Amino acid sequence: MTATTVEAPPAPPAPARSQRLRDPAFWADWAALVGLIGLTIVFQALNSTFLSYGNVQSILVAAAILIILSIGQTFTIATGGIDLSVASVMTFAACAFGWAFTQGWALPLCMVLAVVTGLVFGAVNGALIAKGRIPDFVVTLGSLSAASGLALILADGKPTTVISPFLLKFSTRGIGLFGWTFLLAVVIAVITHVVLFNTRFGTHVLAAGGSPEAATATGISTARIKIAVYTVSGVLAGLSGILLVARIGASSPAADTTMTLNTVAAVVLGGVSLLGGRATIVGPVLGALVLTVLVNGLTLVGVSQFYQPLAVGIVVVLAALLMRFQK
Amino acid sequence: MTATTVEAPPAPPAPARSQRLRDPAFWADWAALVGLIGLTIVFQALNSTFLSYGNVQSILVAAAILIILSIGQTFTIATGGIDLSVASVMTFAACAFGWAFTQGWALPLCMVLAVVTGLVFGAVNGALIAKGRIPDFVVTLGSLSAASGLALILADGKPTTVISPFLLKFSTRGIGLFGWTFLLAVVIAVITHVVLFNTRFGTHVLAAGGSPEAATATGISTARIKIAVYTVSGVLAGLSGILLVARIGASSPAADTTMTLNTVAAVVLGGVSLLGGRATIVGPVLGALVLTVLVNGLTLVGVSQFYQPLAVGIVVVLAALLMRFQK
Amino acid sequence: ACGSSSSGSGPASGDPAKPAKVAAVIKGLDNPFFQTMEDGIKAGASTAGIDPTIQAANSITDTTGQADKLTALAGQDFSCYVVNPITGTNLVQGLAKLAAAKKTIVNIDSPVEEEAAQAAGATPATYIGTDNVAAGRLAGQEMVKQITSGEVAVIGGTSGDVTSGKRVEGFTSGLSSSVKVVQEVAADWNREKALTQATTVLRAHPDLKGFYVANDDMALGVVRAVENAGKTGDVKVIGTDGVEEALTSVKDGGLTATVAQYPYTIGEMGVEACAAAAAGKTLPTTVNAPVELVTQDVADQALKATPKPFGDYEDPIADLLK
Amino acid sequence: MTATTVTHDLVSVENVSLSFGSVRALRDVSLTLQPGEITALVGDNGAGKSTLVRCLSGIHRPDDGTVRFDGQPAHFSTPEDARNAGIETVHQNLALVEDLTVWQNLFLNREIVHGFGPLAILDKRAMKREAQRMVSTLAVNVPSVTSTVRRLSGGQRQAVSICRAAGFSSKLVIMDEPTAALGVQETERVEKLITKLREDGHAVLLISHNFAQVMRLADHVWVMRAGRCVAGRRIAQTTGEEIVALITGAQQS
Amino acid sequence: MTATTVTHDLVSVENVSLSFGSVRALRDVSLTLQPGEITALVGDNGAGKSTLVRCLSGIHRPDDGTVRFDGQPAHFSTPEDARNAGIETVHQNLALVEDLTVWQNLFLNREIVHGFGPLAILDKRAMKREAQRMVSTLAVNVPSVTSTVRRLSGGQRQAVSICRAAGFSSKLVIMDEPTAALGVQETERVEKLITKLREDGHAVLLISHNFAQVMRLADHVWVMRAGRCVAGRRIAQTTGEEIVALITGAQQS
Ligand SMILES: Nc1ncnc2c1ncn2[C@@H]1O[C@H](COP(=O)(O)OP(=O)(O)OP(=O)(O)O)[C@@H](O)[C@H]1O
Ligand SMILES: Nc1ncnc2c1ncn2[C@@H]1O[C@H](COP(=O)(O)OP(=O)(O)OP(=O)(O)O)[C@@H](O)[C@H]1O
Ligand SMILES: [Mg+2]
Ligand SMILES: [Mg+2]
Repeated sequence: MTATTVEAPPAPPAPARSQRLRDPAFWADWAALVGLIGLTIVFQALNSTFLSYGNVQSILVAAAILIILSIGQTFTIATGGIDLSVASVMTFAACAFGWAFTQGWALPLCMVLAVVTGLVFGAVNGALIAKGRIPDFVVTLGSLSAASGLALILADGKPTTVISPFLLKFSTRGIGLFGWTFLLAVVIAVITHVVLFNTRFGTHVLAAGGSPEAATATGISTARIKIAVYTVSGVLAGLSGILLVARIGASSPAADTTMTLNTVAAVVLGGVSLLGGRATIVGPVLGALVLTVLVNGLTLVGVSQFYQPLAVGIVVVLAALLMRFQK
Repeated sequence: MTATTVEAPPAPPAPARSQRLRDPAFWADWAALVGLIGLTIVFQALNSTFLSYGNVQSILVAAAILIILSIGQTFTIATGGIDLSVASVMTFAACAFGWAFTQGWALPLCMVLAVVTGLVFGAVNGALIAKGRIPDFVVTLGSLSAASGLALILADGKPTTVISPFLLKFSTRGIGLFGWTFLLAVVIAVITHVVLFNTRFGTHVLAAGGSPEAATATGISTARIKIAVYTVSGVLAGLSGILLVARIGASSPAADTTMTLNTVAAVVLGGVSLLGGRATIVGPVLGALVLTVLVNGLTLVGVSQFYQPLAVGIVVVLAALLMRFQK
Repeated sequence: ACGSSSSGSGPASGDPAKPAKVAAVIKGLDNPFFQTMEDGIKAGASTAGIDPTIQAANSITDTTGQADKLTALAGQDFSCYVVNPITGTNLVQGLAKLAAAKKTIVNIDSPVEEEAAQAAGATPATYIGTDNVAAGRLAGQEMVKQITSGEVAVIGGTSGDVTSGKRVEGFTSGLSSSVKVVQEVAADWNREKALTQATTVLRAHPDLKGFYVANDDMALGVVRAVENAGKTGDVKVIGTDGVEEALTSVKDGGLTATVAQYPYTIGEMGVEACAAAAAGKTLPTTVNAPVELVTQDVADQALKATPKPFGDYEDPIADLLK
Repeated sequence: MTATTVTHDLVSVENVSLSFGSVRALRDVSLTLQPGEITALVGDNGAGKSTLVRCLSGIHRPDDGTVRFDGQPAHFSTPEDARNAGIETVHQNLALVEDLTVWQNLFLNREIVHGFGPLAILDKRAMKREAQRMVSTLAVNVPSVTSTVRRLSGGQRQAVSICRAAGFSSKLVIMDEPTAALGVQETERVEKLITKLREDGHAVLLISHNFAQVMRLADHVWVMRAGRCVAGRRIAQTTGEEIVALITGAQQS
Repeated sequence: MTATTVTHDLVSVENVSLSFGSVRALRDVSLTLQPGEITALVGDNGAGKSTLVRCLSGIHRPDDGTVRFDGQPAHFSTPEDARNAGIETVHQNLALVEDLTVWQNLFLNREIVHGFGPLAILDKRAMKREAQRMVSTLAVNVPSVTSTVRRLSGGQRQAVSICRAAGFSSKLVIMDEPTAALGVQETERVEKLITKLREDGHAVLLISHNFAQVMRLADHVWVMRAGRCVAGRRIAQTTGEEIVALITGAQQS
């Protein structure tokens, strides 16, 4: 019984290409990319050091943390959730690292502690959301607060200096243009891309986000998926905590609240719908780069600090306007 | 042709009561209320001044701004959107007020300017979302940044002192237990409640949030609704800007970013779904009170600064756990 | 519940035998500066035999939150309130309440704006603190001493923040005509942002000679940026606050200098002022808290003395209590 | 296949085309609807029936071609335009707001109010009463007009949709598979209702996969296949077999 | 009305009740399904048919009563349990994920993978090929298995749902109004498919408002009315009229 009756929709002439062009995800990626290219052209025109080797290198290194956090955020958003606690959990993980370091733990152990801290926080977030049936927004808002508090308590409100030659090298060296931290972010992006599009787990994440009822009806445990994505987000936040410590040579309990909003902005600029069910990894990575380039470029060009927020706002909206071309 | 065949669902014994008990919104309201009562009992037990006349009075006054902003937020969330710019728009409106005040404008004109500022910002938000078809989150994230920038530019980065006997009275006096600002918030709550549940506009807001396709199919212009709700949110932010100036005696361009998250938390704690389509006004008002009582109570009881964020986080999650009883 | 036990904002009030009940409302403890201040308040209180209630804003931009905390405490039975307002006016409501209840108000660190105080009908019994403008000026003068001429950049806190604004204002006023501020950026009091921004600024201005940074936490990030660019020593970094980590860095040759403002002493004096007022003493209207420039040669001394000043300073309030 | 006498047609669709990306959902569709008649539209799944309906009710705009309503070219850019012109539609995907109650859905964008302008207050009592009456005419067991649509079974929802379209005076009522989810009794009632609409002078456009029903009710039938309108027949002059043959393409035009 | 011989029944539902708030959707329902038979479940809108189906497929848990599957008491707490036990369901609301492609939906939670455990990588090629085959057996014009479900017409979606349930070996296939949205040809194909499922030894539970279809396909029919299972008949021993009478309540049990 072959498909003899496929008359209705006239066979699209060049399925592969034209189909990709009709795919919303493609256009959305393209939007972030266009934004990135547009900004690059503008900034390069205004200040020729923008595309200098050194500046590109620093942009990539500066973007690493945001990229990693945004990837974690992508997973939670793909299930229709949101993780408002990423930045605070990162801060807490960094403080845990700092605490262990001052206790004289070996460096690898400190790192493990940071990641485990993130993991535990993420898992608790996920469990409360899935088992407690509390909205994602509220749970992670709560843990935003709780993680900040724990960081303050653990660090006694003071930054802890962490001097380690290894970390210093890790945060300042790399291969050519690409710092180690940026390369780590790229590796994570590649792995998560494969997970999202080439494993059962990834498909189930998208299904649970697209239609929880349908996913449940086919036997997917949406609760387990929720726990898993928040754990992923937590682990990546823990990892970012290590990068943060490496970058500034200290762990500081003062959380950067705008970082969380930036991760969400990166994800959305990357064309991922906040309603869940559709996601890419490339998009959020590009989104994170757009935001980093923006700050770098505005400072490089010497835009006054009062005009910077205005410029950021306008660029974010303009970049998003490109997404209009999405279906 | 009367309903003779209504055999299937056995007539519920006491429709009015039992139906309300099955109504999720009822349970959600109840959750915020239970949270409020629970906190009150705990704090009163720990410190008997909690329920003193003076303290209740200050709680109510302190809650006014958050209540008003949360009401605006409720409208945007009811359409499935979110307004991340409320706090920044409030700040900008306050700066506009301060600027006009130093220019020697009459007080009523300054107030009008603040409200108009909020209105314009809200309308622009709404227009970009509806006409530009950009996700709510991105547009308002952009205008969060833009409004902060404009506030800095307008105020030249410095606070402007606004000392007016009228404003001082407005923010410190009232009728008995109820400060004028709280009474204003209550009046706004009553009006918006009527608008939401007793006008065509309110029904259309809920319809547009619940199912944009269905709303469109019946001829409701979802674009117009979007513009309207963001305008409402903007106007209320502008109004809050006046209250802010009255409260701190100055307009300061440094925005308080946590305020926005608090409005969303208040709305969600009030049992309003972030997916849109369902809303109450009472809920968010109670949610805002819960958050205000929490800060007041923790301060009063003398919980250490480092433990306060932790306590807030835990209480927010616990309060939300009550919402489990929602259907 | 409002205590009527003590009254009068002046020293003439109250029962001299009774120790003061002190409440302190300070700025956000997310910054070590204010933690040290809290320690100072506690230390001062324990010497005076007082058990103080200390509250702080959630962050250094939390103006309304701080106001709420003061109003919450204002209704309670304290005789003396130590306040460190985030802006000159944000505590006006609470102050009005305090004035109505005739409580003693001790203003530390950031001054309450005169107009606001008048509107609230409150007169702080004393103001103890250093002008942030003065602290900034010290940094500016030191910068001139270090580089004599050239380009410098300023890394401020959150845009629009009052403290940051004052320090930067002071810094600029302390510069000579041969030193030019080429760029001013905001790093939101965040070390990582300061690092990122400073890296970019160094790129934009390859000839940059120095950075002034509005607090030490950020300054340490800037030091890292300078290190990463391989310009340690060539680019001077001057911070403000004088926290321990910064003093260590000065000693090790990372940070060029920092302007130490001794929040510890300010806090200590604040409580002592309350005790003095309760004892019926007349407080001086203004007390200048010590400010010291810490450079490498005095870093050791400063580290040893921290959180107290290493040099001598006047303490008129301690004299009152003697 | 153009309209015979333009003056008489209630609706005439002329050479309408519409594509979604590379899917050409409608290709050069032309057909007419007579006033006071029940016209059926039949065709396989994916033939483009619902898409055509959405063009008539203002949800989609044709890429090409014109639609005339009552002799005038109709450019409905929004569903509201179509509704104001007198076209009510029961959509296949129901178009109900799940979180609103039955009565709110019935009166959506047709609310009864006290007072005028922005100060108009909803007359909930009247709407509930009226809704109760509308629902009871269909004999469907809708638990209560104050319950939310989310709680209703598939057939109950369908009934609410039909009530809404039939409950307001209009020149044309379009029903996209109105009885697909309905039980025997309910189907009978809906069929009666459709006949009654015709008696009252309304035109009805009925989409149905149920041939018995089409043969029973309709005056005229149009057949669509793969985005094209391939044939039109008076019911009196055709048979179920012929229509099936037209649908499957076994018989050409 | 309890099961006659427990050992032989594939499914036996015993005194199952379920309420949603004050709506008693199921009241003391008892019925049995025989292996290798097509059993029909009929009843008016809101009679509780879909609710009963959801109890069998693990979405709802009965408040009261027991369900036995293959002789064992079955406590399906999740749809996965039911699927693992061998029950596939075509839900009335379709249960498709709109943003996933047709092949992803067909293989949802049944993905074909290379490798084992957490390192397993999807075999997209195999799934697409297999999906193409599954879809073509139903002769529905699904544009392409790589298009997302969002783009499909009502009938096309229904076809995907049916493919999914029929495509995996199972003991019982439940179909909740599978042909409601389908055209003539497609309905015919689905009916053939149902008969074929029976031939292959699967049991089928069919919910339908189409009596002709029920009489044509089913071996046994159960009638529900207002949450109760009011009668059961062998098709051979009943008539369409009797069933209608049972549904409407004109005839008691
Ligand atoms: N929004 C859309 N985007 C892309 N393609 C669409 C869209 N809506 C419909 N189509 C395609 O257009 C064609 C016609 O769809 P339509 O819904 O009009 O069919 P139909 O005749 O109503 O079928 P059914 O009887 O199954 O309801 C289908 O091939 C469908 O895939
Ligand atoms: N989730 C729910 N919440 C509340 N009530 C519900 C829910 N699901 C179903 N009901 C109610 O249970 C009753 C039975 O619904 P069910 O969907 O089982 O009917 P059905 O027999 O499948 O009808 P149809 O033929 O119209 O699909 C209806 O009165 C319906 O309103
Ligand atoms: Mg259709
Ligand atoms: Mg059903």
